[in-house]
Amino acid sequence: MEIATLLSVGVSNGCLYGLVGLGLVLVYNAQGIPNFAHGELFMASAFAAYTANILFGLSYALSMLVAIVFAFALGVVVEFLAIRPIAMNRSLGRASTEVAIVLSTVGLMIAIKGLARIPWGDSVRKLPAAFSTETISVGGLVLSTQRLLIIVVAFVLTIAISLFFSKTSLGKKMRATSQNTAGAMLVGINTGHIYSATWGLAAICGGVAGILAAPLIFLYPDMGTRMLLKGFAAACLGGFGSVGGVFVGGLVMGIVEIFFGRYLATSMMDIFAPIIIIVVLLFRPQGLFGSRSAVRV
Amino acid sequence: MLAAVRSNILPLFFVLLFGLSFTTDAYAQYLINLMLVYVVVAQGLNLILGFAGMFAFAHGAFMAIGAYVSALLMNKFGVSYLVAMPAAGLAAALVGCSIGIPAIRVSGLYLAMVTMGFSEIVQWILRNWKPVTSGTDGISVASPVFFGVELSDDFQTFYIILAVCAVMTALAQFIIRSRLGRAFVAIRDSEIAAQSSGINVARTKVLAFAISAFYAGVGGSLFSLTQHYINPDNFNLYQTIMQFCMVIVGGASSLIGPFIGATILTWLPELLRNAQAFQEIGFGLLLIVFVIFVPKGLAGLLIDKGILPREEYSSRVRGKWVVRKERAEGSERT
Amino acid sequence: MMKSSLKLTAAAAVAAFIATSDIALAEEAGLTDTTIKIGMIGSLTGPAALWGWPTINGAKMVYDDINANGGINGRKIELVIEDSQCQAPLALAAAKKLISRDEVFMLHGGSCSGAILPVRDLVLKEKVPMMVLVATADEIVAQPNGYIYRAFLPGSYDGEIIANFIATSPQLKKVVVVGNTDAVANVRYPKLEESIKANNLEYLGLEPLEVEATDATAQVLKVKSLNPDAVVLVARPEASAVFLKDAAKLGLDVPVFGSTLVDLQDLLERIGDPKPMANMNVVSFYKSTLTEAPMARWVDMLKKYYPDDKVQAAAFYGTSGALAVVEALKRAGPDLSREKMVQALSEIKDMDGGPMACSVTFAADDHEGCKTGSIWGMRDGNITALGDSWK
Amino acid sequence: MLEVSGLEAGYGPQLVLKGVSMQVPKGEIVALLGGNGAGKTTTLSAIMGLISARKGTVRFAGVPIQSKPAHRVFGHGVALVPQWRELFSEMSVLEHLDLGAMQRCRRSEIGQRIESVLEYFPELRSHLHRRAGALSGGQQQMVAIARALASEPKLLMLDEPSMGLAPMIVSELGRTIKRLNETGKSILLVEQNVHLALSVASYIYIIRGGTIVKHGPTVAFADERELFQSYIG
Amino acid sequence: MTQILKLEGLMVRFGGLTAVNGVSLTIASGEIRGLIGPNGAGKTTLFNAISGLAPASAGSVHLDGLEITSKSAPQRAALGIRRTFQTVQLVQSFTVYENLLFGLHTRAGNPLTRLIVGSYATPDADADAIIDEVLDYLGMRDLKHRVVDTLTIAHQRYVEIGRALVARPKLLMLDEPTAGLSPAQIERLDDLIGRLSSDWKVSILLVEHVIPLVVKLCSRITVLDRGRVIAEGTGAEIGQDAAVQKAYLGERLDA
Repeated sequence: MEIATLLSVGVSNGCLYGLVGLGLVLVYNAQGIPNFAHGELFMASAFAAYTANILFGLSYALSMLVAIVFAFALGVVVEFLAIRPIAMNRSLGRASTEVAIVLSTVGLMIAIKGLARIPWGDSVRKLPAAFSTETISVGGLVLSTQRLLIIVVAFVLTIAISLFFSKTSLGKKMRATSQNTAGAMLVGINTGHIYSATWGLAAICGGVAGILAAPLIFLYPDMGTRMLLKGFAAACLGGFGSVGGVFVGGLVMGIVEIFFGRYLATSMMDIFAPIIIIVVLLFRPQGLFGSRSAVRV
Repeated sequence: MLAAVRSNILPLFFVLLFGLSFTTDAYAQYLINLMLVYVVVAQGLNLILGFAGMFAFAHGAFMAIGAYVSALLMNKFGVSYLVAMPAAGLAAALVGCSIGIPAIRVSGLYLAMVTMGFSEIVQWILRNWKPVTSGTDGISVASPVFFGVELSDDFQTFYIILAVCAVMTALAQFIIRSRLGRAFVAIRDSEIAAQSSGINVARTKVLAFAISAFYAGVGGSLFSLTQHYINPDNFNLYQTIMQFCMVIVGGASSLIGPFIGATILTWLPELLRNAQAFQEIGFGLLLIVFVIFVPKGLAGLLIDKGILPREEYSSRVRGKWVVRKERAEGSERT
Repeated sequence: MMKSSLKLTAAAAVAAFIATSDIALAEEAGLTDTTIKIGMIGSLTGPAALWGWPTINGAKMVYDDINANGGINGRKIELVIEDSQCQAPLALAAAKKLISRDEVFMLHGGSCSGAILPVRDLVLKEKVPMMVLVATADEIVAQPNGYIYRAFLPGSYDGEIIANFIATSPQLKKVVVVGNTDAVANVRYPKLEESIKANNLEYLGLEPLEVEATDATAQVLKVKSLNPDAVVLVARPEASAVFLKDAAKLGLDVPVFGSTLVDLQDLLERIGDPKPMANMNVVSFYKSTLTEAPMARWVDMLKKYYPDDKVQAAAFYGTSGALAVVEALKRAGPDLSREKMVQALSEIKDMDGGPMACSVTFAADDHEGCKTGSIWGMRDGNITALGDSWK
Repeated sequence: MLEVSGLEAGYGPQLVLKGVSMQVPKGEIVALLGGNGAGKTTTLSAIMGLISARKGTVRFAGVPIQSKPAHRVFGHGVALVPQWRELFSEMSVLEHLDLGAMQRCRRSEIGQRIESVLEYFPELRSHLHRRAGALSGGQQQMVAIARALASEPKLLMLDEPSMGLAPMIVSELGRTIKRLNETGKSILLVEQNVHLALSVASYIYIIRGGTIVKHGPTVAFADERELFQSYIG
Repeated sequence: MTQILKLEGLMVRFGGLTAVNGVSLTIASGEIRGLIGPNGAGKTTLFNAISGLAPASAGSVHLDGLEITSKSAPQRAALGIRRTFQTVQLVQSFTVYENLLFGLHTRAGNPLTRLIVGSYATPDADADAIIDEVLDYLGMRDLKHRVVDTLTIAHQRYVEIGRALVARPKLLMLDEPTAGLSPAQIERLDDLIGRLSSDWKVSILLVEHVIPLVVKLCSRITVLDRGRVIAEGTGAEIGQDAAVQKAYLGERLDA
């Protein structure tokens, strides 16, 4: 029973990590950079949901929708204002362009956080859960409805994104662009638009995680930093590769972390993500499942 | 006269600061000290980021190692500050090596993530290894004693900090003008050309890590002098980001850059004490605006405009004014 | 465009240098015939801003009230408020600015222990009287110390009070501690562990809980497996709520004792469900809950001067300090000096702590003015006073 | 169809094309020949908009396209099969065709387009669902050409399509190029296999050092020996 | 005549691709050897294999009688193999002088400091004399303190050659030195390369696509196609060689 409980919580945490990691991977595959502002997209979306739900009194579902649209828009705007001007600057070499973009995401990370503090910095806020019954009991196993929602939404979203990449034309264009930018231009793809769309979609992944997590945790401007690390760890485990790989990476991360905490030392839970990042990147950069050749080291 | 000022701007800056120390109050003196400490750390970051082109995201952690090692040596073993400070630098350099050796296997942006993970682990150790670091309670740092005189206030520590900053600046200049400094730039601009000219890339990268960490370690030790008390929060991600801002705003791959960056980023928040709410946003936007519009930083801008002389990368050329605006005249000659 | 902004920056830098080079020395700093200048330091922005303005205003309202009623011995209190962002370098800069630039008479500040600790040395060296605002680390006020005072419950006493209280229930033998491992929580552990052992209770260890924890399943299950009789929860409100919810869900059914980091009323609002709170008890600074009569005066005062501020637990943490400052200023008389102020502070005995449960008593060699707290518990869904102090 | 005049382009400080002028008439196959580093690939890149022209004009069907980015040039009906193929290694053959078609036709027509392209490359039919990265060199070249064809371009530019292919496949390639031309497509062929170029093209341009040094109808280049000399010399 | 460079059965594979497939080649001291071949023949990979940037999968490399197959690129550079690159690889923000100092990186200094920090700590003493000599030779003395990115491509190529020359290499490898130059510039460079080997007592391996230049400069030419040596001989011999013609013009088609 205890193991089942741990598993259910680990899986739902892992789903959140996977979603955050997925957003990181999308941007990484498109532009070759880790997005340090990703945690802030997570935070901003949670606050967008809060605003819609509490301040404008919209229903949870509707607030979620508003927040997703907001996340997408934020991703696109951020790409347009802070990333594209650098990516388009041909006078820098490839390496310095990447460094400049990373620094720009670092700048975004603190700027967005600072921006969020103006309306939200004075106290900790809470978003009510999607369902009024907080827990249900299945054969003695007590499950939180919000956690079930997280698992369901994360699974659905991961599958939807996989389908999006394999079935829709925009998805195919995004894959094409991340695999071969020159090739993408040669089939008439406007790669600039694709980068915008990638950032938008990445923001949605982070945003959905933020919205789902919001009722479980409390909302405050610094809530994104911790998620960023966990998302990085999930992405590393997944090898910065496929959508499914990252999702599984997140699950592994969530499950191992909680069992580690329960049976070894709870104090290790804080440090688990950075250890995973270091160990995986140094000793198995292709992740748990990837093949060596697919790695962009 | 003006040319002499321009080409000796750093020595003049030190002289100016020295002079100011006779007229300032404790508040200004403290900020000058802090600024000089940040100059040392930013120089270290600049060596690895600006000159060697490696994205190390761990200078807060290296500072922490320096600060704690020197504080513990002084508090627990009664070691003189004169010994503790270089020891702090060496300890940081050693850790820098040990993270640098495996980390050179991953390039560019993976390195950023590995080093960021490393900083988190250092933070965790500082918080949890209580018998040694006292955890979040922090440790207070004794004032250094030289020949029986305790240097406790900012006016007294200023002389140590100024001297160390000057020495470290001279050392940075020496490095930049030596084969090692040129090797840094070579691996930044073209690894294959570097290798083909006989430069051992792996060893150069590890050295860059070690030297950079050494600067951060010494900086951390000096930092503990300005604070008299250190705790893990002093060396968190925010500290690392501050250092990045200083290097980028001041000018990466320029010796003067860290001075400009540290000056601005130490004084600006103080001047804007009344507009506190916007400080974080300000830092963030400053970083973005600089990477987009002034990628070479203020020092790069001043050099490109011919206001400051180009910095030399060799010790044999003295007083040669190589101004970048020469591009205009007859570069198409063949 | 670029050029002009460059010039502007250069000008600003030069201005900063020039501005810093003026020097002046007054007879007794910060005093005129009609004003007393007091410097306040708090974390007004940044991650710890939650503890910034609310606590500052809780102290400030006392000064406002005094000024509105004619001041002290003909002098009105003038405040200079500086931000520390909960960062040591900035707190130190703020203190130096207040002392050497603004030349304040005394300081009333500190909302983060880590940030304000470096200020201690400075204050003692400059011989500036200082009242601690809300920082709880024992070291700030520890002896030897001629100038720094605190008029509310210091962090370490929390633990002692909780341990003593647990010991009054003979059926509670084994105690486990769950808590954050940040600075605010850490200052409470050593004394807590010591007191648990001193009361012949069995100490089962500390289970860390992340400040930003999204769930506490691992901790709750671990605690359950240790089979304790009581849990001491030293965590911030967010993490405390997470733990309590998971504890209720996973059937951890033992009394939980919270520290002054949380407030029962506030927790109840956060969790929104009395069930997980059923076993919860909390040490509090205050005489009563915010809605009861003993606090009414202070709640009204806050509403009068800061109508926009939320009436929350943190709002009155700084109040008793301000009351002690005012009392000492009165006693020190019109011929005021820093030494007289310190003298007057040391002579305060059994002063009403205002909103605080304790009465404030200082001595020349003991600057912790407040040593008692109250314990509150949920009884039948209501917040109930369980007693004053188990010191 | 395509008129290039006085085109100058290069990379960074290097000027590679120093004034290239050439034309591809509608429905013709024109070959651009030259030694290594003569500027053939750069010419195609500049026409396609992958690198920006510094001077000169490129007109396609009368419309100036020299300052347009690649995806806009593609929209006008110009497709380039690059030397290094630039396939999406993790995507299937079908997806390549899909991507090639989708920017220039309605959704409902894609299937039909793919079908018509596959008529030229029946071999690809059995590999439609394989990853492009797993195909042989010849098959990859087919995918690259088929991807370009799926957009039904008015002008098809081929950059050394025979490179790395076995002789038999090169002959096959020649036949395919001819068949494409018979359907009315204009083709600009950059080739190092001079025999292939001679066998299909109606007009030849020879480029050396970034300028066109010789051009004329294919018959004028009948003597291979002489061609070789002018080519490498 | 001694052999400066000897390759035996050299192979370089990347994954499944064999870029250099069993190349054997000897270059005599003082010789200027031409290396030509169509695109993708493996010329640059062969250069990388000789200079140590691409590890050999099989075969051996000897420099001046010493086996260097397993030595790293910096070690080979120290032993006297220097090269230039197809796209100029200079530090663009450095002056000509500073770029030339790279060439002296491996120069022996104090053995003790060498032991501790490798060659880094060796002072640049008497570097000026060597650099001035090279710059005078290249006719670039007046550009000594110019920043490289203000120079023409032609001058940048001279700087690359100068960077190699200051080390007084045994073997100098030039990778398409005329790429992107005007005919007048090519002529001047051509003249320089012709003098280099005797003036600096260095053997030269020259990859070029301007074939007449190769024919003019090199007594012997090696032709590479698909990673193999398909012909070796004088310019005239190469010009008559059917295999070479086939490599350049392609297979005759059967259709």
